[in-house]
Amino acid sequence: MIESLVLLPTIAAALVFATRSRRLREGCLLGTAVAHALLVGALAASPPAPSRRAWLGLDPLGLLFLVIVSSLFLLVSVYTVGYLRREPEHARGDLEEAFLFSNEPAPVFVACLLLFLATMSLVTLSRHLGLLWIAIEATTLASAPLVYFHRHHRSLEATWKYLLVCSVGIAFALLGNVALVGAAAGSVTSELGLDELLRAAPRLDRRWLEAAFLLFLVGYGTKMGLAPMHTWLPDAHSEAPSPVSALLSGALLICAFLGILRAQQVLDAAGAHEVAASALRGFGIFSMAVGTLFIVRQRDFKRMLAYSSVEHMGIVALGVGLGGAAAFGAMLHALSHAFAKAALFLVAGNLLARYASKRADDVRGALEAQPASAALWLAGLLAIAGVPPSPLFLSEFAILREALAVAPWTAAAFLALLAIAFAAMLDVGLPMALGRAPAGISRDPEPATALGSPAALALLLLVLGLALPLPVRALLEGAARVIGGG
Amino acid sequence: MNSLLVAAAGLVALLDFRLLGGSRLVPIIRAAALQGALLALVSVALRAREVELGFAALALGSAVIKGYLLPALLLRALRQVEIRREVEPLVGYNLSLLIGAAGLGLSALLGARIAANAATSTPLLVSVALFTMWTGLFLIVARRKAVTQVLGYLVFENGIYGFGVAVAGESPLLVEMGVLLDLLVAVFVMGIIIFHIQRDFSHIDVDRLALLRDVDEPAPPGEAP
Amino acid sequence: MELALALLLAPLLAGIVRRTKAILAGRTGPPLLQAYRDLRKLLARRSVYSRTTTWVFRAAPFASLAAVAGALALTPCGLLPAPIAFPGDLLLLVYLLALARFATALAALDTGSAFAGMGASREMAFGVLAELALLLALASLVRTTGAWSLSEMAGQLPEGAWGASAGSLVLLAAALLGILLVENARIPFDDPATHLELTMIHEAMVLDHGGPELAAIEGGAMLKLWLFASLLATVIAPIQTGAPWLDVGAHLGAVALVGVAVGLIESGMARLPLLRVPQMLLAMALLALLSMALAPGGGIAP
Amino acid sequence: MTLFALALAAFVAGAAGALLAARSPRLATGLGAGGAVVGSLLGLVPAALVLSGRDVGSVRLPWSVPGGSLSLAIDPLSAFFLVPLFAVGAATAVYGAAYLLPEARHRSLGPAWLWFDLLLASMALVVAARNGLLFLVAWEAMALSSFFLVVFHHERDGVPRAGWVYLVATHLGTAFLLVLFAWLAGDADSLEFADWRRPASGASWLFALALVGFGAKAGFFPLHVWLPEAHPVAPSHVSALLSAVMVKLGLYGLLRVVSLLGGADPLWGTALLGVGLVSAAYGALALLAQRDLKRLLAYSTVENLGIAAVGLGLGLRAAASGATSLAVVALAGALLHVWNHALFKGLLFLGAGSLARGAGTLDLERLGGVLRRMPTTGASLLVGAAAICALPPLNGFASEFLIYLGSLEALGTGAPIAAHALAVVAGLAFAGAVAAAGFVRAAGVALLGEPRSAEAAAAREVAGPMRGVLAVLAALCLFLGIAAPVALRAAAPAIEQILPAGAEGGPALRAASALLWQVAAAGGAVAAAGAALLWLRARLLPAPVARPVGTWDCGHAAPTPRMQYTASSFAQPLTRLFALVLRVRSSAPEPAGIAPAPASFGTRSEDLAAGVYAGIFAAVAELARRLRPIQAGSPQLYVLYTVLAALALLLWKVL
Repeated sequence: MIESLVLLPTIAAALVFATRSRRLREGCLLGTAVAHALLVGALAASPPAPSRRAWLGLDPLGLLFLVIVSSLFLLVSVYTVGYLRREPEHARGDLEEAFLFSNEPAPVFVACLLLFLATMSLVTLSRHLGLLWIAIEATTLASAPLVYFHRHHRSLEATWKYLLVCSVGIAFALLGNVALVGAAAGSVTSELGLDELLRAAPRLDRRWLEAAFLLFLVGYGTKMGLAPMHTWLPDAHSEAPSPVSALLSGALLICAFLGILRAQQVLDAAGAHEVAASALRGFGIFSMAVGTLFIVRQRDFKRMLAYSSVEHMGIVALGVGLGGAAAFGAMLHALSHAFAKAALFLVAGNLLARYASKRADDVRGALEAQPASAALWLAGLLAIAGVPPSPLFLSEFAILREALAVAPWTAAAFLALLAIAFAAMLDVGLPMALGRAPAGISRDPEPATALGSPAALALLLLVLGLALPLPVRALLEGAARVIGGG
Repeated sequence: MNSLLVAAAGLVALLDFRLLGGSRLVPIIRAAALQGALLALVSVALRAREVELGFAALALGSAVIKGYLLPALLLRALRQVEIRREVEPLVGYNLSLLIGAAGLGLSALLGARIAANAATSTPLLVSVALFTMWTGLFLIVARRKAVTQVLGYLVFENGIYGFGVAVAGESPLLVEMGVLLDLLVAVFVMGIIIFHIQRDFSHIDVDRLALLRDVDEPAPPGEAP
Repeated sequence: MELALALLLAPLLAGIVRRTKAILAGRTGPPLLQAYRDLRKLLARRSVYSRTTTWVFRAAPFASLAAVAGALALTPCGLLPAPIAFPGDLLLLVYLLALARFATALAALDTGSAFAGMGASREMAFGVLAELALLLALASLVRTTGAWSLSEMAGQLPEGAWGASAGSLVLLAAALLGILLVENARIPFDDPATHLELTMIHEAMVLDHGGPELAAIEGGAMLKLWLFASLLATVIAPIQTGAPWLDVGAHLGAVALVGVAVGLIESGMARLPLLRVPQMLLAMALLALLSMALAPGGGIAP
Repeated sequence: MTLFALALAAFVAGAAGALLAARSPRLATGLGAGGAVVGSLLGLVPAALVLSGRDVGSVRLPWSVPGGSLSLAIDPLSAFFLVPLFAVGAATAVYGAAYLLPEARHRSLGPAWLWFDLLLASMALVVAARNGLLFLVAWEAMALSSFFLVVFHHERDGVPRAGWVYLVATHLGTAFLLVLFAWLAGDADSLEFADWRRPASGASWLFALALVGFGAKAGFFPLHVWLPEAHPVAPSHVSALLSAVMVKLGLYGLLRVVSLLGGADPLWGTALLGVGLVSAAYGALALLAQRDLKRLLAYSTVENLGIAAVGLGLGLRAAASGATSLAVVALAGALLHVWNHALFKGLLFLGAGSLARGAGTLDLERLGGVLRRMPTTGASLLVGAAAICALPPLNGFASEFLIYLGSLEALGTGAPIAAHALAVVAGLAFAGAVAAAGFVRAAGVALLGEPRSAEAAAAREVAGPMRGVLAVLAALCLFLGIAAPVALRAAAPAIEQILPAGAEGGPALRAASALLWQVAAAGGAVAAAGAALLWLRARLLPAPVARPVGTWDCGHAAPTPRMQYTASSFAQPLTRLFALVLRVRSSAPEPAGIAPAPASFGTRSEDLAAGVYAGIFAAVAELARRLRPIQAGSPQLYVLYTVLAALALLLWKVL
C-alpha cells in the first residue's frame, strides 16, 4: 500500500516524459496528485500496522509530513496546470535584463515535479536512515530542473548554488550516517534501521551518536535552510517558478527537517536529549535572527518570502528543541507555515505575472490592479506574521509558553525577532497591496486557476486557526509524541 | 595484506596532494577517479576473510562507477566547455599544498583519536579518509571552476566512503547502491548545468556567479549574451 | 450673600481701583460710581453685529456673565458660608471661570478679526498658567485648612490657621494677588486702559462687542475682580468677631483695601513685556507650591 | 448570555451579509450597518442588566485549540465597558451608513462593513472573554479588523505608511501581552482566567507587562505614536469608534489584570499615575500644535486616556494603602471618564467627519465660518469641545471633578499619598487648561470667523442621519453632565470589583453621588441663569442694529479672510513656551532680491516619541544592511559556511 505512494508518481513521471500530449500530461499530473492525496487520506484514516524491520513504514511523524506534502502538492499542481498554460512556450524577453529565454519543455518540468513528489513521499516513509539519505538527496536532484524552469542565467546560477551547496551539505549527513554506524558497531546488525536503532539506542556509543546527530543537523539543516547553511535558499526560491517555490518552501524544507528529527529520535532514546535540544535551540534562534535581518528592507519580494522561510524553519527547530508543549507547537507551525508560505508564493507568482517585476518597489496598488490576489497576499502576510486567526499564532504562542518556562532569555529573543520580522515583512509587503497601481498595469480580472489554490490554502489556514479540527489535532499530537513532546 | 592496505592508503593520500597541486583539469579528474576506485578496492581488501558475493560485486561496481563512469561524465563536460586548466585559483597551488600538509597533520592526530574510539580500528585509513574529506572541501572552497567544484564534491564523497569503510565496515547493499546512484545522477546533472553555465556566461568561474545576492549596491550586469 | 453684594458693589470696586490710580497720577479721575453709569449707558444702546458673527458671538457674553455669577455663588462672603457649598466646590469655581474664558475667547474668534484672535490666543495661553496657579493656590488652602469646600475653608482660617502656618498663608496671599492681577487683565500683565491693539489682551478680545453685550462683558469683568478680591480678602483678613454683620463689614473693608492695593500696584509698576508674562505666572504657581510645602503636617509627606 | 451571543451573531451575520452583498452598495450598507445596530441594541440589554445588579450567567464551551475554551462572562467591569461599546457602536454605524455611501462610487463598501461588524464583535469578545487564548485571539482580531478599516482609503498618500505604523504598534503591544498571558498560564498551567492567581513573586513584572501591552492600545505616552497616524487617515466613523471605544479596552485590560492579580501594589498605582500624567500633559500640548483636526483629536485621546489613567492610578494607589473612600472617588472619576470620553470623542470625530464631507477639508488653516454654513454640525461640535474641556455643566466636568476631588481629599486629610495628589492636581490643571486652549483654537478657527478657503466657503450641511447622530450625542453629553450620578451608580459595582476584597466602597460612593447632584444643580443653575440673561436681553433691552456690517478692522483697507488669526499663530504663545517638548520646527525662507517672491512661514511639530522609534528602526535596518555581505553570492563562500558550521558543532560537543 504505502509503496504505491512512491511508485505511482514515478510511473506517472515516466508516462509524462514519454508523451507529448498536453492533455495527457495535465491529466497525469492532476490524477496523480488526487490519487496520492486520496491514498494519504486513507492511510491517515486507518494507519497501517507498523511492521518491524521494514524499510518503509508510516509512523505518526511521517504521516504528518506526508499529509503536508500530499495536500500541498495537490493544490500546487492545480495551480501549476494553469501556470503552465499561461507561460508562453516560445522565447521571450527577460523581465530584468534584455535578452531572450525560453522555458524548459513542459514534459521535463512535469515529470520532474512528479519525481519530486515521489522522492518527498519516500522521505516521509523511510524507516531506514540510509534510505532516508538517498531520498533526501534525490529530492535535490529531482527539484534542480524545476528551479531551472526559466532557462535564463539567473535561474541557472540559482540552480548551481542549490545543487552544489545542498549536495555538499547533505554529504555531511552521509558522514553522519557513517558515524551512526560507528556508534552502533557491534551492537546492532542492520545498523541504520530506525526501529533497530531506537531499540538499541541505550547501548549505542554516546560520542559517536552525538557526532552523528550534529552531522545530520549540518547536513539536513543545509537542505532545511537553517542559518548559516541556508545560503542557497533565497536564490533558489526567488528564481524558481512560483509553484516550485511554494513546494520547496512548504514541503521540501520540512522533509529535510524530518531527517534531523529521525536522528533526534535516536538521541532521545539513547538519553542524550540535551545535546539535540540545545543544538536545535541554538540553530533555531540563529536562523530566526538571520532570516529576520535579511527580511528588513528586502527589495525582492520573493527573496523576502525565502528569508521568511529561513526564519520559520528556525522557529520550528526552536520549538522542537524546547520540547514539551513547544514540540506540538513546532508541528503545528510546520503544517501552517507550509500552507501559508505556499499560498504566499503562489500569490507572488500572480503579482509577478502582472507587474513583471520582483522588486517590491515596483509593485504598488495591487488591491486596485488585482484585488483578489492582493487580498490573498495581505491575508498570507498577516497569517505568516502570526496574527490571529492564523494557526501560526497558536503555534508561536505554544512555543512561547514553553520557552518562558524553560529558557526565559530564549523567549525574549524569540519574541523580539518575531516582532522585527513582523514589522519588516509588512514594511515590504503592505505597500505592495495598498496605494495606487502604476499606470499601464492591467486591471483585468484574474483567471480562476491562479486564485483557487491560494484561496483554498487561506481557507485551510482559517479553519486551522479558528478551530483546530480534532483529527488534525490528533495528528499533530501523535507527531509531537514521537519527538518527545507532550 | 596489511602492507598492501598501507600502500593503498598512502597512495590515496598522495593523490590528494596531486589534486591540491594540480592545475590541469584532466589529470586531476583522473586522479580523483583513481582514488575512488582504490578506496572501493580497499573495502574489499579489508573484508578479505569473509567476502560475500554481493559485497564484492558492489565494491567492484563502485570501483567502476567511481573510477570510470563519473570521470567520464566530468571529462565530457570538460570537452563541451573547452576548458583545460584552473587558472588563478582563489588559493595558489603552493599555498594549497602547504594547507594540505597541515590538513594531513591534523587528520593524523584526529584519526588516531577517532580510531581509538571506534570498534574497527585502522587508524591509518581513518586519517587518510579525513584528509581526503579535507581535500575535497578545500577544492570546493578554494577553486574557481565549476568542474573543480564537482571534483571536490567527488573527493569529499570519496573521503566519506573511505571513512565509512574504516569505521563501519559494511552497510546494506541497497543503501550503498542508492548512494552511488545519487552520486551518479548528481554528477550528471551538475555536468549539464556546467554546460549551460558555459553557454550562458561564457565562463564557468563560479565565484563570478554572483548576480543573486543581498548586497545593497546593484549587482554588476551579467556578461550574458 | 456674596453674590448679592458683588452684584451691587462690584462696579464700585472697579471705581475704587480707577480712583486710586487717578489720585496717584495726580488726576481727579472719574467719580466712584462712574462704572454704574457706564453699564447703564451700554445697556440702553443698540448693538452692532458684524456679518461674520454667529449666535456664539451674541450668547457668549451672557454665558460668561452667568458663569462668573455662578462662581460668585460659591464664594464665601468672608467667613459667612456661600449659598452653595459642598466639598470640591472650589473645582466648580475654577471651571466656571474657565467656562467664562472659553466663551469670551470663542466670541472673539467669531468676529474673524485678527486682533480679537490675537487677544484670544494670549488670553488662553496665559489662562493655562493662571489656572494652574489658581488651582495650586486653592489646593494649598485645602492642605492648610484640611477642608475641601471654600466656605468650610474660610471657616477654618481664623482658628489657628494663621497661627499655625502663617508663612504658608503669606505666600499664598502673594500668589492669589498675582492671580488676581492676571485674571483681571491688570498691570503688570495687561493694561485695561490701553488703546494700542497689538499690546492688548483682554480688551482686544472684546473690540467688536457693543451695547448690552459689552455691558455683560464689563459687568462680568467687574464681578470677576470682586471674586478674586473677596477670596484674597478672606485669606488675609479672616476676621471673626461673633457678630455676622460686623464680619461682613470687615470683609467689605478688606475687599475695598484690596481694590486700593490693586490701584497702587497698577500705578507703581510698568507693564511686563509679553514674553515675560509666563515667567511671572510660573512664579505664582511656584509660590502656591511653596506655600503648600510650608503648610502644616511638615510639608508634603512622601 | 443568550442575548450577548445573539448580539455577536448579529454582528457576524451583518459582516457576512455585507460581504456577500458587496456588489450593491445600498444593500451592503443596510446589512452591515443593520447588523451593527441590531447587535449593539441586543448587546446593551445584558450589559445594562449586569450594571443594575442582575446576573446574566456565563458560558464555557470547548474549543479544540490547545489550552483554549470559549468561555465568556459579563461581570460589572465587563458590562461597564460594554455599554459605551454598544452605544457608540450603534451611533457610528448609523452615521457611517450615511457617511460611506458617497464612497460607493469609488469602491465596494462590502469589506468596509465586514470589518466594521467584525471589529464590534471582536471588541465585545475581548471584554467578555474569560480564557487567555480567546482573549488574545479576539484582541488581535480587533487590531486586524480596525487595521483594515484604517486603510480604507489605502490609495491616498501616506495611508499605507500609517497603516503599517498602526499595525506594528498594536502588534508590538500584543507581544507584551503574549508574555504576560504565557507567564500567567505557565504558573497556573491553564489559560482560564478563573484559574489564574497572583504568583508568589514577580507580580510587579506582570503588571509592567500589562502596562506596556495594554498601554500601547490605550495610547499612553510614549506608546501613543500610532494614534496620530491612524486616526487622520481612517474614515471618521471608524476613528470615532477606535478612539471612543477601542483605546478604552486598553484600560479594561489593565483593570482586568489588576483584578485577576487580586488588587494592586502601591507601586503599580504610582506607575500608572505617572504614565497618565505624562500622557495627559503631552497629549494636551501636542494637540495644541496640530493643524489636522483629526490628528488634533488623536492627541486629545492621548490626553484623555492619560486623565483616566491618572484617576485609576490614584485610585489603585489609594486602595493599596487602605484609603478606601479616596480610592472610590478617584476610580469612579476614571470610570466615568471612560463613558464621558466615549461620548464626546465620538461626537467630535463624527463631527470632524461631517466637516470633511461638508467643508471638504480637515486642515484648520483652510476651515473657518463653518458654523454659519453647517449649523447643526457646528453647534454639536461646540458642545463637544466644551465637554472635552470639562466645562460645567457638561459631562466632562463630572468625571474630572471626581478625580480632582480624590486628590483634594488626599491633600486635605494628610494621607500618605499627598505627593501623588499634588502631582495629580497640578498635572490635571495644566493638561486641562492647555487642552482648553487647544479646543478653543480648534473650534474657534474651524467653525467661527470667515472661511479661509474656497472649500470652506462652499461648505454645505451634511445628510440628516449624520446630523441626527451628532445632535443625539451632544444631547447625551449634556444629559450625562447633569445625570452623572446615574452613571456613577452604573459604575459602582465595577468599582467594588476593582477594590481589594473587604474594602467597603458604599458610603464613599453614596457621598460622591450626592456631591455630583450638587454639582449638577449648580451647573444647571448657571446654565439656566445664562439662558435667562439671554432671554432678558432679548425681551427687555434694545434690539440690535439690523444693518449688517463688517467686523471692525482698525481701519485697514480691504481686509481678507486670510488676515484672520491663523491656527498656528493662535497656538504660538504656548508652542513657543513648550518648543522643547513639541519639537517645533519653523520654516521661513528669507525673502531675497529687490522684488521678493511671495514668502511663506510655516511651523510644524514633530512627535517626541516617534523620533525615538524611527531611530530604533533605522538602527535595525543599518544592522541588517551591514549583514548583507554574508549573502555575497559566491558558492565557495556558502560551502565554507557549511563546513565551518560543521566544524564548530563538532568542536563544541565531540572533539
